[in-house]
Amino acid sequence: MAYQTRTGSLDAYEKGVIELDDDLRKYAFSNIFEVANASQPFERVAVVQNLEYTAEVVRSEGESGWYAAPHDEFAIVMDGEITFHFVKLEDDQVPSHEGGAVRLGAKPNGPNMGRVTARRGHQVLLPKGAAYQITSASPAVAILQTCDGPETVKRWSEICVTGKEKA
Amino acid sequence: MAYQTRTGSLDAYEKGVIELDDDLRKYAFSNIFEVANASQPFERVAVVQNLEYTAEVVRSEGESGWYAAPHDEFAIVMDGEITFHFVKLEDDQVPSHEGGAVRLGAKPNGPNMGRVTARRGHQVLLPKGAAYQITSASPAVAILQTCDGPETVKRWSEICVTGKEKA
Amino acid sequence: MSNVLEAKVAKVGTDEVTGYSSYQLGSFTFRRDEYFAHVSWPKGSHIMEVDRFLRAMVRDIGWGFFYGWIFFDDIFGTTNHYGTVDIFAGSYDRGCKEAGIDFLETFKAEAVSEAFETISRDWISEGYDPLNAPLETGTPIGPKGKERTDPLLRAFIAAERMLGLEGDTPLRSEGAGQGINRAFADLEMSEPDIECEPGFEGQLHAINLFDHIARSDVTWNPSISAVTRANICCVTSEEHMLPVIHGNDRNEWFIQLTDEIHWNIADKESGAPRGRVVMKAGDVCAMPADIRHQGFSPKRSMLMVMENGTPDLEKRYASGELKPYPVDFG
Amino acid sequence: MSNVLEAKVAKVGTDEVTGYSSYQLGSFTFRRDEYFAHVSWPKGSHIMEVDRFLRAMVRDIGWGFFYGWIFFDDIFGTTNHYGTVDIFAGSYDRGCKEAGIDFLETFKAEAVSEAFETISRDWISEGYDPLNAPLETGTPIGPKGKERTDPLLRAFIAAERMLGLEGDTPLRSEGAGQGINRAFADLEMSEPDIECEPGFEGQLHAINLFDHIARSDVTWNPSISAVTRANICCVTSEEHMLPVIHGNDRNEWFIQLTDEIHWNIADKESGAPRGRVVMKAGDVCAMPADIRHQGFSPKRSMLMVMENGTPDLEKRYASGELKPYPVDFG
Ligand SMILES: [Fe+3]
Ligand SMILES: [Fe+3]
Repeated sequence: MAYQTRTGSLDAYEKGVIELDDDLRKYAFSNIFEVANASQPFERVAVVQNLEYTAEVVRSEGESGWYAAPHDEFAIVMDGEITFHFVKLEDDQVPSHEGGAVRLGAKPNGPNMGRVTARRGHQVLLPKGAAYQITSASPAVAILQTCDGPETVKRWSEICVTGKEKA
Repeated sequence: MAYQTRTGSLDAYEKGVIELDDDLRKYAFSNIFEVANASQPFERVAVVQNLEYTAEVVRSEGESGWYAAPHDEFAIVMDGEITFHFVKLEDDQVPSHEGGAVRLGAKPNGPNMGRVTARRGHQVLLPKGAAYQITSASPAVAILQTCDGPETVKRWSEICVTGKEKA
Repeated sequence: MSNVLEAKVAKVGTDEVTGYSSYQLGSFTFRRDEYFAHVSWPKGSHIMEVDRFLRAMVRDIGWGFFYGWIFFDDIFGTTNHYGTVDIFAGSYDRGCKEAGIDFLETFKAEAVSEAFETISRDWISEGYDPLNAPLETGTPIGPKGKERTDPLLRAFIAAERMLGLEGDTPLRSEGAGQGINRAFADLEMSEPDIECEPGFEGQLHAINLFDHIARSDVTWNPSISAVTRANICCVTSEEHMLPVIHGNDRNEWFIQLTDEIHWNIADKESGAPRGRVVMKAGDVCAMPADIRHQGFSPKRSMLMVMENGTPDLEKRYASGELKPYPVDFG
Repeated sequence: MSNVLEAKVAKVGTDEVTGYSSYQLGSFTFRRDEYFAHVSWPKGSHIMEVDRFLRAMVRDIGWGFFYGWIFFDDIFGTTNHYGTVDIFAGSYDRGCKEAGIDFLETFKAEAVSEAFETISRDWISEGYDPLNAPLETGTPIGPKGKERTDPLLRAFIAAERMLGLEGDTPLRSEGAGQGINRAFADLEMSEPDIECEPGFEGQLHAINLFDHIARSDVTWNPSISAVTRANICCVTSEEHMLPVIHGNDRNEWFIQLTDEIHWNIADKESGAPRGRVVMKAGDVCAMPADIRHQGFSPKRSMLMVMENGTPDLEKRYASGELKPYPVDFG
C-alpha cells in the first residue's frame, strides 16, 4: 500500500476539529500555518505556553534582526527553506534576562560562526552564547522551542478556536 | 496445545461465582449437579422458568413412573447413562392439560415404541403422543426442556444463590 | 418511537489509498481505514477497532437484530422493534446523554440489514471471518484485499422441531467437512443407542448434541436445537468475547454445558456496572430484562441459551406488565 | 495518599495448559489465559484483552509511570506520585465507585516496575512486540511460546540537550538498521546544510528530525528530542491507538507534525466524555490537567509532545495554585 503522508504548508493546510462540551479556550487549539499566514515577518507568536516555556511560530520572509537568549533555543522548519546565521557572543554579551529571545539593536560584533540552511523537518540548535539571524528568500515557517520572553507575541484570542468565532 | 474440556458430574462439579450489586434472586443462579444431588430420584426441579416454559433437572436413579405431555419435550443427559422407554398413546390418551409432563398412574397399555439409551451430551426427543419412562442403573442427571406442569417442582429459595446463604 | 426514515444505504465514496468505501444511512455515516471504523452523526462521531465493529455487525445482521439492544460497544448499536430498528449512538450512555451528543434514528429493518450487509461485504476481505474465533481466523486490519466470494453471513440455523429429524436441520458431521474443534478434541464422544420397535421408525430420535456443538466453526452465533412451542432453545460454541453487549427486552436464560464463561453485567439504561457472573459447567443463570451483559470465554465452551419467542412479549415487559426478572421466590 | 505497602511481586502459580504464570502484588492478582488478562482485587475483578493490557503495561513501565494517571482502560491503571505509585481499579469510574467495587493500593515505584516487568516478561512470547504497531507485529493470543531474549522494554530515549550532538543520544540511521517506516516512505528527506567557520566546529548543529522520527520502529513511545531547562520536548511516531488513556497531573501540549490523530477527551475524575479533537498537520492543542485523553492515529503520524518537567509541579496543580489549563486569554 502506498501511504500518503500529509504535511501542511503556508499555501495548503487543513485545520482539524475541536468538538467539546467544555470551554474551548482551555485547549488553545490553533494551527501554525494559519498563524504564520496572519503574522508579520519574524513576529514570534506563542502557540504553546507551559508556564515559562513556549513554542513560538515564526513566518520567515526576508531578513530578520539579530536575536539571542540566555538558554538554548531550537527551531523546527515546517515549510520552505530558512538560513540561520550565527555570531559568537562574548560572555558579557550573552543576555542575562530571565528567559526567551531578546532582539539585539544590530548585528553584534563578534566572529561569524557560520550558517545552517534548513528545510521541512529539520531541527536547528540556536545555542546559548550565540546570536542568530533568520533569513528566507521566500516565505517559510518555523516553530521555535524557547521561553516566554520580551519578543513573545501573544494573541491567543485571535489564533485559537474559542467557539465564539462567527459561523 | 492440549485443551482440557471441563464438564460437571454428580460427583465433581465446580460452581461459579455471582458478585452483583443487585438482588441476586433476579438471576436465579443454580447448578444442575448441585440440584440433582439434593433431589429425590425423578423429581423434576425447575432451574429455568420463562413464563410457561421451563427447564427441569432430573436425577435418574432406578426406574421412574410413566410420563406424558401435550407437547414435545427434550432431555439432555449431563451425567451418567439413562434409558428412556416409550409407549405409543392413543389420541384420546394424550394428555390435554395446558402444558408440562403429567405422571400417569401406571404404564399405559399401548404398543412399545422402543427405547433410547443416552449418555453425556446426548439429546433425546420425548415426543408428543408417547409416554415415557426414565431408568438408570446408577445415578444420572438430565435436563428436561418442557413446560411448567403438574410435576414441576419449585424450590427456588433452596437451589438458588440469594446472597442470604450462611457464609 | 421516532419517525421511521425511508432511508436506504448510499455509497459516499471510496478511499484511494485503502480501497474501502464509505456509506451513509439516514444521518449516520460509516467509514473505515486500516485500523478503525468511524461512525459519525450530526452531533458527534465514534471510533471503534474495526475487528470489534465487524464482529458485532455480522452477528447483528445474522441474528436479525436479535432481541432488544445490541451494543457494538458502550456507545453504538441497534434496538430491534421487530419490523423497524433503531440505530443509536450514545443514547444509552450516561456520559453521552449528559454531554448532549446522543443520537438515534429509526429505520425499516430491511434497510438496516441491507446497509450492514453492504458495509460488511465491502470492509471484509479474504482470510478474515468475523464469525470465527480470533485464534482461528486472520485479521481485518490493513488495506482492502481480495473480496470474499463465500457467504459472509451464516445466520441462525433454525431447527423446526429438533436437530437431525428427517426434514429438519441436519446435524454437523465429519462427512460434511465439519471437524471437531481443537478445543473439544479431548471430549469422549459416543452415539445414543436407539432401539426402535417395528412400525415406529422415525418416531424415536436422539442425537449427540455435544458433538454437534463441538463441530461448529463459528462462535457466539447460537442456533436453534429444539423447540417447545414458543420456547426457543439454542446452542452455541463460545470462544474469546461476545462481540456485542446484549441488552434484552425480555428475560433469557443460560445453561453452561461445558467449561466457563465470565459475564459482565451492567445497567441496561446507563451502562453502569453491576458486577459479574462466572458460570461453570452445570451452572444455570437468568439474564434479567433490565441489564446488559457481555460474555468472555477464555477456552471455547458450550452454552445453551433459552429465549421466549412469544410474539409481542417485549411490549409486556416494556409496559411493566411483566417484571424484568423471571422467578417469583414466593 | 494511603499507606505505602512494602509488597513485592510474588508468583502464584503456573497454568499447565497455557504455560502462563499468575502473580500477586499487594491485594491485586494478575492472571492471563489465551485471550485475556484478568486482574482481581478483594472487591472485584476485571477482564481485558491481553493485547491491550500488554501494550499498556510495557509503556507504563517504559515511561516510568509518566505524568499522572495511566489508564489501561476505563477501569484499571496507575497513578504516579514520583517515588510511589498507586495501582487502582475502578477508582476513577463513576459506575464502579457507585457500585462500591473500586480499589486502590499504593506501592513503591520500584515494586510496581518490578512486578510489571516480571508479568510482561512471562506473558510476552517471541513474535509479538507490544511496542510495535499491530500491522507490524504478531499477536499475543494463544499459549505461551518461546521466550523473547531481546530487550522487552525500550524506554524513553532521552536526549540531554539535543539529539545527535556529540556525546548525546544519536540519531536513528539506516546504518544502524533503522529503516524508514513504510508509512513515511513517500516523504522527501534531505539533510540540513551546515557551513561552520573554522574554530566553531561542533557548536553549530542541525538534524533532520522527521527522518529520525520516520525511522522509529516503536509507536506511542515518545522520546526526548531537545531540552530547554525543564521543558521536555518529545517526538513520537503514532499508529493505531494510544494503548492507554492518559490523565495528566499538569498541562501538556501536542503539535501535530504530520497526518492526523483523533483524540477522545473525557473528564479525568469520572471518565464522562467531553468530546473529541481531531488534529491535522500543523495543529497545536493543549491537553488540560483536568481531562483524560486517548489518541487514534489511522495512518502512522508524527507528533511532538511538550511536557513541563519542573519538579513538584503536580502538587501546584493538585493544590489549585495553578489552573488546570495553560493559557490566560486576558
Ligand atoms: Fe443475551
Ligand atoms: Fe498525554
